[in-house]
Amino acid sequence: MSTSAIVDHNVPPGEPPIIHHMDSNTAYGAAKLGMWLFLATEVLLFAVMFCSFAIMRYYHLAEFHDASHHLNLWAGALNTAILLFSSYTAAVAVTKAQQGDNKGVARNFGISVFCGFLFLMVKTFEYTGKAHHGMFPFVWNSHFYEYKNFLGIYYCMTGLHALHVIIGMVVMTLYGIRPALKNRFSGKYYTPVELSALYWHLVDLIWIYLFPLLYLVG
Amino acid sequence: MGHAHAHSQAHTDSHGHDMQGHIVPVRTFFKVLVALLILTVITVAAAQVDLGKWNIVGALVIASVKASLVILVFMHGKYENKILWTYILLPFILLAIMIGGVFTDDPFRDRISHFKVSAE
Amino acid sequence: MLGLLGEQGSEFAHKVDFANDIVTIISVICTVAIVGTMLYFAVIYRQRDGKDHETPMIEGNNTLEVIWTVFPTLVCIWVAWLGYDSFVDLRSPPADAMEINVTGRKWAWDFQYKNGKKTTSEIVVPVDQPVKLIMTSKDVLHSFFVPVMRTKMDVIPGRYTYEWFKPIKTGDFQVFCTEYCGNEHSKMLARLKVLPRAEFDRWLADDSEERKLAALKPSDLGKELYAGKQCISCHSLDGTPRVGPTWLKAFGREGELADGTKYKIDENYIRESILNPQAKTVKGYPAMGMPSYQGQLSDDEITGIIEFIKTVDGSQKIDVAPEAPKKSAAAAGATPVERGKAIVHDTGNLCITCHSIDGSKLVGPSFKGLWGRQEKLSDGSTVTVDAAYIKESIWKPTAKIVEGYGPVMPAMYEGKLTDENLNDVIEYLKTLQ
Amino acid sequence: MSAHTHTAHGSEELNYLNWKTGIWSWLTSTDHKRICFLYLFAIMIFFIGGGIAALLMRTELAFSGSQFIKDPHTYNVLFTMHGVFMIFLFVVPGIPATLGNFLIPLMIGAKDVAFPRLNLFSWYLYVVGALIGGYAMLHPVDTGWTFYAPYSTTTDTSVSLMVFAAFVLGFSSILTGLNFLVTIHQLRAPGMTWMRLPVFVWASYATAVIQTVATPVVGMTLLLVIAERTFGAGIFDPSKGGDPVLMEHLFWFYSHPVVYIMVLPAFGVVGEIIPVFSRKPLFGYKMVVISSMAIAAVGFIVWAHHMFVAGISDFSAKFFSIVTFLVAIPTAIKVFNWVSTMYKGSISFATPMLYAMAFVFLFMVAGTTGIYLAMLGVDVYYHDTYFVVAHFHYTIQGGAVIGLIAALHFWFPKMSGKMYNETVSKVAFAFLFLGFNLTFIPQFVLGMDGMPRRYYDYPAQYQTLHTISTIGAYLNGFGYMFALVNLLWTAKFGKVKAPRNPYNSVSLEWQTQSPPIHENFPETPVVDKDPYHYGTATHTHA
Ligand code: HEA
Ligand code: HEA
Ligand code: CUA
Ligand SMILES: [Cu+2]
Repeated sequence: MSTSAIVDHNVPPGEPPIIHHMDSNTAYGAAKLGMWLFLATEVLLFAVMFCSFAIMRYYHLAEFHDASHHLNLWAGALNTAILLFSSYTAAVAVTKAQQGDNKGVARNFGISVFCGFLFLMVKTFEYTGKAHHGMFPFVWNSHFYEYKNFLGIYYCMTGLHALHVIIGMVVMTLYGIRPALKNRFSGKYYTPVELSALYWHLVDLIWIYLFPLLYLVG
Repeated sequence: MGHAHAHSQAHTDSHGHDMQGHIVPVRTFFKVLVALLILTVITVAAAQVDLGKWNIVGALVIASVKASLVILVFMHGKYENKILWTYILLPFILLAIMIGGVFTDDPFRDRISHFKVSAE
Repeated sequence: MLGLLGEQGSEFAHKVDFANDIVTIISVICTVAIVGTMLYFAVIYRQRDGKDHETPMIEGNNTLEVIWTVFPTLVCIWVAWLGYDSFVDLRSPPADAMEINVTGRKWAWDFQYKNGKKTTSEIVVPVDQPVKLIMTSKDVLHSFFVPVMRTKMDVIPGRYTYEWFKPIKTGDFQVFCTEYCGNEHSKMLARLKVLPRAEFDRWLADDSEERKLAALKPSDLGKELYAGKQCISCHSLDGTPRVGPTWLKAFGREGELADGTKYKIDENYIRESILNPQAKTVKGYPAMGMPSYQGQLSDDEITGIIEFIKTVDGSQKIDVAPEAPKKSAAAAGATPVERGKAIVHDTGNLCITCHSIDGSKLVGPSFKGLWGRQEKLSDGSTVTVDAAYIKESIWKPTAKIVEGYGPVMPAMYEGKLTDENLNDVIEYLKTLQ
Repeated sequence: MSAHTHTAHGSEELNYLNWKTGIWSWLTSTDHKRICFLYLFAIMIFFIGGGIAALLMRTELAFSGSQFIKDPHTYNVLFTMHGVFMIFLFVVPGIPATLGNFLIPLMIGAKDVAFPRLNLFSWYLYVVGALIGGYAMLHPVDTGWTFYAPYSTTTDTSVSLMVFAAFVLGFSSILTGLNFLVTIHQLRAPGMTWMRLPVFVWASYATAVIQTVATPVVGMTLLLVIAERTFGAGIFDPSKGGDPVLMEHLFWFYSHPVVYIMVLPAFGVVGEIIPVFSRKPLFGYKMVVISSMAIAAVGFIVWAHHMFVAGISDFSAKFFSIVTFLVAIPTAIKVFNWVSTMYKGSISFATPMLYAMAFVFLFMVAGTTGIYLAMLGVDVYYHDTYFVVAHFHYTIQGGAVIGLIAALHFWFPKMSGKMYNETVSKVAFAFLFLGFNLTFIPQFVLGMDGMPRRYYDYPAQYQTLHTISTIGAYLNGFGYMFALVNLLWTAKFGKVKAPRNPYNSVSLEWQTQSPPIHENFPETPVVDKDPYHYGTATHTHA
């Protein structure tokens, strides 16, 4: 036993890996609890942003109001729809994994990752548009000086969120799509699919709040 | 001690003893997706009407409904146990505490009040 | 009692010291009792022969748990009250407190008195006179700590905070900066001199060089700005409502905001209203009525305006200085339309503060589509907007009021604009269809 | 306590320390016991570093006027370095990541923590954070450990790097906490019910909750400081329309709970030591457990007591003052229960017990001075004076660090398999205890006289007390050195082998061999008793 790996994936496809210090039920519960705890920390990371947003909005109400009209509402709405849809496919991927449909997992996660790309593209388009008008860090146009507080927090929030989108895409690819292509999952073992999906849902969840706060009510 | 020897842990808090989590039919997910999209349309529409401070309240309420749907259905929250729910809710409670605590401050800042004098 | 905090220089110092004494006594008793009990147990239950002796299997006792939950709770309630009560005193300056403006900067304290006298690193106050320090910072956080007075408050850039005390003895006392502020933090000291009344008055009136060096006293600076920065066009000094609320006896006034919440006019309220006018709107006044002065006024100037507002009691009279029509406005552009446009958009004339050119509703009717429009007046009649109507509206703004608007436009254009100017304006308005 | 703790089939000699050798086997080990040592090694570097900074500061402060440090900037750098090293790099990972790592799996009868590789990854994150922090010290930061805006957003030192280091360290802390929570939930041995968990595990559980959910807040806040510095996000800097007090709120939202990250595990340690050396069950076990959770919970709603004079609203100050008193109550419950445990005991005074008793005294001083500071009118006077400095050194050093040292002595036989020399360790204890009090009691008096903190130089009237404090600091430092060198020397050269259970303790970690084998227990233990089943007479209630 002295050379044992902690997690041994050397098992027939569809079987859970052998973990040297716990059985697979315990491991599943542990992984899920661990993931939810991690999501809790992510929510609290954003909590700081929401709290700052609330205070800044309190002090700069009119400015927030005006400035939010400078955001592209339709880009925001489109992105919301994209993320909701990708969240849906991620959820479906879990069901597929539970049913042992590895192709389904790869396909649905694939769609989610693709949606992630779309989302980022729209965001890039928005950012470059803003930069063009001098409403972007480092290229501030003094004309928009009074919107700086709103835009500052807008970039912090959406930037952090975009970072999470990227991480989510990587996670789904590495822990969902890749093993699924090797028929790794089955009704007995689908933990990584579920965890990646949970992460992706969180990304969606945050956006559900960001969209109305930033684009609609300001 | 070989690998095959799996130790059963007595008081694991994971639900039950089979790995099988709840399988949610794709149809359910689809219904929720539709509901989410409709709610999105409603938020956008509601924001076009000027309701004063009710705009933000409304937007947040709708967002919370959406978030609940995602947590309950997409994230299988409906089928999770109490302990998991504790940790699902904890960050939101803390967020509320944080905003609540900070808002005991800013809106009540020095209106350079003379509360002893003005109380007379 | 115990005199732990040293000399008491202010009226409420004894209250703080009392709270401190009580908590000290409680703490010492608790610590001695608990540690004493522990040592007592340690001695009498020690292993005398180095061997375990028989011990009872005591796992707890509910009565005791209740006792030692309730007892500290009661103690805590008491000391919490002591702290609370002394704090209320510390935060309740009497209305007749003498106000001194304090500015912290890296790394010195500046003080300014009502009569304009300025000092640095030395603050002089009369004994037995409540003093209220109204404080702000030029750069980073500082904190104004006067140990003998038992009071301390952070000094924050962009905001005012205050602290107050009533000195009860004369003397020369230490002031520290107690918020870390960089290299010379430990040298950011000041002296507080408490003088007998007569001596203080003499000191204050002293017209020595400091006084001459000092520029205008703040309220005079504020008075100049009142006219110079166009406050005058919207805020009266005699109580008449204009676009904005009057400044007559405004300081300390309370009332209701448009959203129903209460407001009270104090330093921070004024500051906010100047820099961020849309944040709060007094009920009955237009929401977007005032432009922001962010970046146009320095902190000293804002302080000046605040001080000026504090003085407005009806005795002040400032007339709109008849200014010659601005050259820029009169000369710019060759065509009447261009000249009119220049006048309308000249910030000094303030037209577009209240009238939009894109049709949106501000304080006054929009200029867009104005020419030729049928306006319903508040008395029920209708008029067609023509040259005569426009001229009347500018010379005598309150003669005719369009329904849905207030009689708020200032009569300030007499002498400021010529007839010729007006014709240009009308030509320009015609183009805004 | 456990029915299945017979020796493994192999030789007694094989244990987690020697079953693999070479530096690489340590750096890649996922064994929670080895990771404990990795952490111990790393945090001690920073303890010594921070300690040296402290001694330099004390030397400068020994007399009024500038001594050997010629410019105030250097002094400011020193206390920033001292604070950052001691808090972020030493005491926060302090007990949880070292003893928590070593003991939690042993105490609950598991083979390892739930995610062993994540555990190792946390350590590497710590190292990365430490390296970044060390690198930032090349252009040293002078903000104080609190990083208040707008000073931190405008000073031209490498604040961004330093707060980024703190962010990375925060992530390390989060992952450790998360790991422990899952471990305690999922990996308890058969029969190890929640109410049979040793109080140290409970304390670690409460700590882990705070680590997991409070740390992200400071992480994000510090990132916003970076955003403010790099592109002027306008959130904290008043000249850009931000609110510096908001930054303070967010900072303390974490940094108050963090003080319970430091002290709760120490509470747990004391709760383990006193029953063993009194041969009595822990008095009021259930209340001790509840109070740990209560402290963690209440700790989240009191943060603004650090800001009573920061320009927050009076209403806010009043609210936060009142709730602050709520933490005193569960803490009091703990203290009373520890002392009552000794009642009718059979008490022996091994070094760990001396530390535990010292802890009770020191923490009483610490806690009651916390009460002074929670009182509004009184804190207005004490805020940012040496009274606060003395308060938190009593809590952190008298509490958390003494707890750590106590624990290192108590579990030393288990960890190293050797017995240290009692006489030497008691002498070290004496130096530590006396030196510590000599350092910080004068600082309470200084605070009462109004001496502000973070002062490079001070008026001559304060000199005598400062001089005494400096002398104390040297004694204190000598005590630490003595204690640590004693342990280090014993671990390396000690001859006396430790038995499996030198103190005749009943809790699970003592039932396996000393030092334990790689996977802790030869067979999964089955638990059927309470963790403090001492007391030889019949079952009675007092
Ligand atoms: C381990 C760390 C630790 C711990 C446990 C505590 C515990 C407490 N602290 Fe402390 N504190 C710090 C670390 C800690 N603190 C630090 C680092 C700072 C300064 C940071 C900085 O500015 O750099 C600080 C600063 C600080 C302040 C801000 C001071 C200021 O800057 O103005 C306050 C104010 O309320 C405070 C209060 C308390 C209270 C009420 C407790 C309570 O938890 C104490 C409760 C315990 C007891 C009361 C003892 C047991 C009780 C009994 C036996 C019952 C009988 C007694 C009574 C009823 C009185 N602390
Ligand atoms: C864990 C927390 C911790 C610890 C342990 C200490 C330990 C000490 N601190 Fe602490 N201190 C803080 C946390 C801590 N401090 C914090 C957070 C601040 C606020 C910073 C700020 O304002 O931003 C502060 C500020 C602070 C000040 C105030 C500075 C100021 O405001 O101007 C002072 C002044 O005396 C001081 C002194 C000391 C001393 C003398 C020790 C001594 O007890 C240290 C003794 C230890 C040693 C000397 C190490 C010796 C050990 C060895 C040498 C071992 C050798 C062993 C081997 C080789 C195996 N500290
Ligand atoms: Cu100014 Cu410290
Ligand atoms: Cu605190």
